[in-house]
Amino acid sequence: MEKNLTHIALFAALIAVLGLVPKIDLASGVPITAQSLGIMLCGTVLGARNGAAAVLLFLFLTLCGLPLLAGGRGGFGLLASPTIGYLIGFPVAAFVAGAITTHLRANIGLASTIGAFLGGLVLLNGFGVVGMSVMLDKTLPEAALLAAPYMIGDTIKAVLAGLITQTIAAARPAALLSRR
Amino acid sequence: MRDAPGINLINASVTLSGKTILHPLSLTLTEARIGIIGRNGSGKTTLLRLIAGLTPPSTGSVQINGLNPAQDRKALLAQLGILFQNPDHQILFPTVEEELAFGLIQQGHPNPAAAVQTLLAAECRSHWAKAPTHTLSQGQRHYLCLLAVLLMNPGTILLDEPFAGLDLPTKARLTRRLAALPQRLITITHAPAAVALADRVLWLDAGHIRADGPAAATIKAFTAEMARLGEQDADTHLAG
Amino acid sequence: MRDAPGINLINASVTLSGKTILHPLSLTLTEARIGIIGRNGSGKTTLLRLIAGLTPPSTGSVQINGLNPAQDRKALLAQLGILFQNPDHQILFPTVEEELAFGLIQQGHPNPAAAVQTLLAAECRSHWAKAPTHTLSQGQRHYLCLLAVLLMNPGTILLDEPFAGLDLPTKARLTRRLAALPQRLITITHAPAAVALADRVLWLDAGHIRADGPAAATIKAFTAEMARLGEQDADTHLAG
Amino acid sequence: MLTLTSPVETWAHRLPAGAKLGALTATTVLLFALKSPLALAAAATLVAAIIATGGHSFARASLAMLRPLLPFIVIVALWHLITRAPGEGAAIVLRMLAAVAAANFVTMTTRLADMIATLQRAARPLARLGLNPRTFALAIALTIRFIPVMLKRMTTLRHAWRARSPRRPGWRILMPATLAALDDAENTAEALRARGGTG
Ligand SMILES: Nc1ncnc2c1ncn2[C@@H]1O[C@H](COP(=O)(O)OP(=O)(O)OP(=O)(O)O)[C@@H](O)[C@H]1O
Ligand SMILES: Nc1ncnc2c1ncn2[C@@H]1O[C@H](COP(=O)(O)OP(=O)(O)OP(=O)(O)O)[C@@H](O)[C@H]1O
Ligand SMILES: O=C(O)CCCC[C@@H]1SC[C@@H]2NC(=O)N[C@@H]21
Ligand SMILES: [Mg+2]
Ligand SMILES: [Mg+2]
Repeated sequence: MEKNLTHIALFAALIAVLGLVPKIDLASGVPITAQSLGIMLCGTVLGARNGAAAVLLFLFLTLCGLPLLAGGRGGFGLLASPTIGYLIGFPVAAFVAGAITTHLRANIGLASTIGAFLGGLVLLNGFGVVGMSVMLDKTLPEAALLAAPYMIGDTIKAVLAGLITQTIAAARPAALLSRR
Repeated sequence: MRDAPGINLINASVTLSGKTILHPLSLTLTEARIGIIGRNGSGKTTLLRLIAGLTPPSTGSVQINGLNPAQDRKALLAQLGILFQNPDHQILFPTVEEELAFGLIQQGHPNPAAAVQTLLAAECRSHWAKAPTHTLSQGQRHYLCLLAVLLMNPGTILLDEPFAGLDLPTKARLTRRLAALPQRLITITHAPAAVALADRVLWLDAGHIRADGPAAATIKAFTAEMARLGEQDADTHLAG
Repeated sequence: MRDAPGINLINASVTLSGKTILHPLSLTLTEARIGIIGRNGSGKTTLLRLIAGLTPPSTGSVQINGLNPAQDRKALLAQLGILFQNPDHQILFPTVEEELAFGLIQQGHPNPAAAVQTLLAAECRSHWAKAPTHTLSQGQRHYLCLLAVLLMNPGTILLDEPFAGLDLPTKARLTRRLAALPQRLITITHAPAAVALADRVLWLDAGHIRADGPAAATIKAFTAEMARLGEQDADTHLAG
Repeated sequence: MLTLTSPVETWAHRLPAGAKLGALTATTVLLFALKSPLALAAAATLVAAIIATGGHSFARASLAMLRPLLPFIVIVALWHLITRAPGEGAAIVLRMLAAVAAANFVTMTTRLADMIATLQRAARPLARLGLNPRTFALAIALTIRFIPVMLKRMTTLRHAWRARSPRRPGWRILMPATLAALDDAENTAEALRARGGTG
């Protein structure tokens, strides 16, 4: 119980810390950010429920006014901004990445890479595209065009998430809540 | 001044989060055995980090054998080794042998694995090689950090509370071993007994040098003051 | 047996990663001042964790005043406080006052904030209240942890190397303060001087109780053995 | 920790957080109901006027917080100029600006502790779903503590690396940092158990 709580808090903090890695601004206004790596890790390391809880905790603090999103952003304005689709997708992506890591019958490195890829890349960008299409009043294919540039970076992040999860499985098996 | 041997601080001070932790210090440290004593929070660790180039001076400058420790990392590696106060702040790798081999690999040692094995065998701790570092006891981790520093054989070794967590036999053995080393040793401690045999002892008090001289004199003054403070029920001045 | 006062270990052992760290122990601890001494890696911290219910016994059982420490956390709160060996492993909160208040809030104290202020004022450290815990020096953090435990006023206090990082005046003051406490104190240390005044001292050696009795006798035997080992150049047996 | 609350005290700082959040919700619903560019322009002007009551430096800080929207505005403007529907484009941009600026106004005039307390109260019905308010408060405090702890941990590990290596660790610090962070969480869990646990 205590362990779930501290690990959830730790990973919420991890997403915030990854927000300090300088982001790259694209013309679309949605940055390329290391924070989506944090979202993936929440799922692959903590599992579906705890991973989603960590992301929700992070979002709660951000909305409350802590400048924890990449570039030092935060506050209620985010709810009306075009990246809202991504923000809504964050906890769902972590949940799915975690569920796949837990239930896929493969070695941990592979399972978590697949989980990170499907949850943190496919699903998350899906949410993001829908969000942009609603907020900017564009059709889905038009909005999808805006999300295309993230694919390369997100693929690298999914592989990295798999590697880190595998390292944890080897060096601190007890900390891998997604596989217990 | 440029190529002066030893450690030179020229008006060096450290300010962190707006608080001056070390007031401008000018020091030339050339003795073989140097002790730095002081109370908790007096700035001992900050001074070590300043000397090691890990905290840049807010004013003034620091030189180790004429080198700038913050910049010439590569040249410095052969000159300066550090034992950190908290083993958790020093250990980088999951197993003992990786931790010990790391410094040797960085120095370009021809056969790090063999050197590590030899060391562990000499310490009767060959069974440690594959042990996970995070399951070692606190004292064991501390000792591991010390072995890692000694293995790299640097010209000057900075030791931050080297004996704090070690048991008596290990401490006795280590004291003999350190005494036999040809290197310059700078030992930081709040327990003056650990530096009783030093050539020179500095007493750091709230970021100032309060005394600097032969071990016997500095330690005597320090111990008297500590005993006086210990009599009181609480700090009357605002320590830390 | 169920409601026996004091700490009862009944054939309790601890095995971690396939290695037996503590061999089956049967102990009844009821004295007011108890010391546990032993070398690095002898299992002192593991014994503390076992008593505190943080590590479950692999065999046998543990009872604190008739309670199972692994389960009745809330009930245990009034009975048992722990000072961890490494302050970084104990501090939970971003600021000093939050850290101190937490235990009181857990105990349902009516006015934690006021109690914290009173304590800090009595310690002449009111200026610590808003200080971020991570900027305190190591010794200062250690002291903070101790204050947090004392504030909760538990019936038994387990202290793991309480003096290891503290300077002499703080140590002297703390020793007086601890001596005056009505509670049961169990002090774990590798430095026998710290428990010279205890009613009972146990010597832990490689997971076994090697001696158990009045302080003077145990400490004498321990010190002699430590001196003997210190003469040797390395451990001949496989310590830890 | 730095928050987005403005150090410039305005009248709105003294209003209760709950009232401000209620007003913000109503404003946002209204903004999304409005379709005409003219009505939206009026609404945006009103929001700007409210922000202006905070004074010069407050208004400049508000403006700075809108900067991340700039790329979106450029894209929408270009798009609607190409498709020859400038009215629709103006409506989208004005709605976005007004809604975000109004929300930022609430954030900037509410202290973090008040905001957390208010939202926690609003979330109280969730207790029935198993979200214990005390556990939630603890999780928030722990997260806020872990951020500097993790940063400091990265620094100490980087220093540990530099003390024994001529090269900077770069990404290689990630592995020891991850493991150290997990150890920190593990130790924190025990410290928590030692002081009565959660709940
Ligand atoms: N980043 C920081 N910001 C503010 N104050 C700091 C920071 N780092 C250290 N300090 C303060 O600087 C003072 C000196 O700290 P330092 O760690 O050098 O003490 P020390 O002499 O090594 O003490 P100890 O014997 O307890 O290890 C302390 O009062 C500490 O609170
Ligand atoms: N999880 C674990 N897995 C394997 N071995 C462990 C584990 N935890 C502790 N140990 C081993 O158990 C032994 C006892 O450790 P413990 O921390 O109890 O020692 P200690 O007496 O407190 O030592 P110190 O004085 O150095 O603090 C050590 O040899 C340690 O390596
Ligand atoms: O900071 C925000 O407001 C949300 C940014 C979301 C960025 C998304 S996450 C998935 C995709 N990959 C990236 O690198 N950026 C986008
Ligand atoms: Mg120090
Ligand atoms: Mg121990």
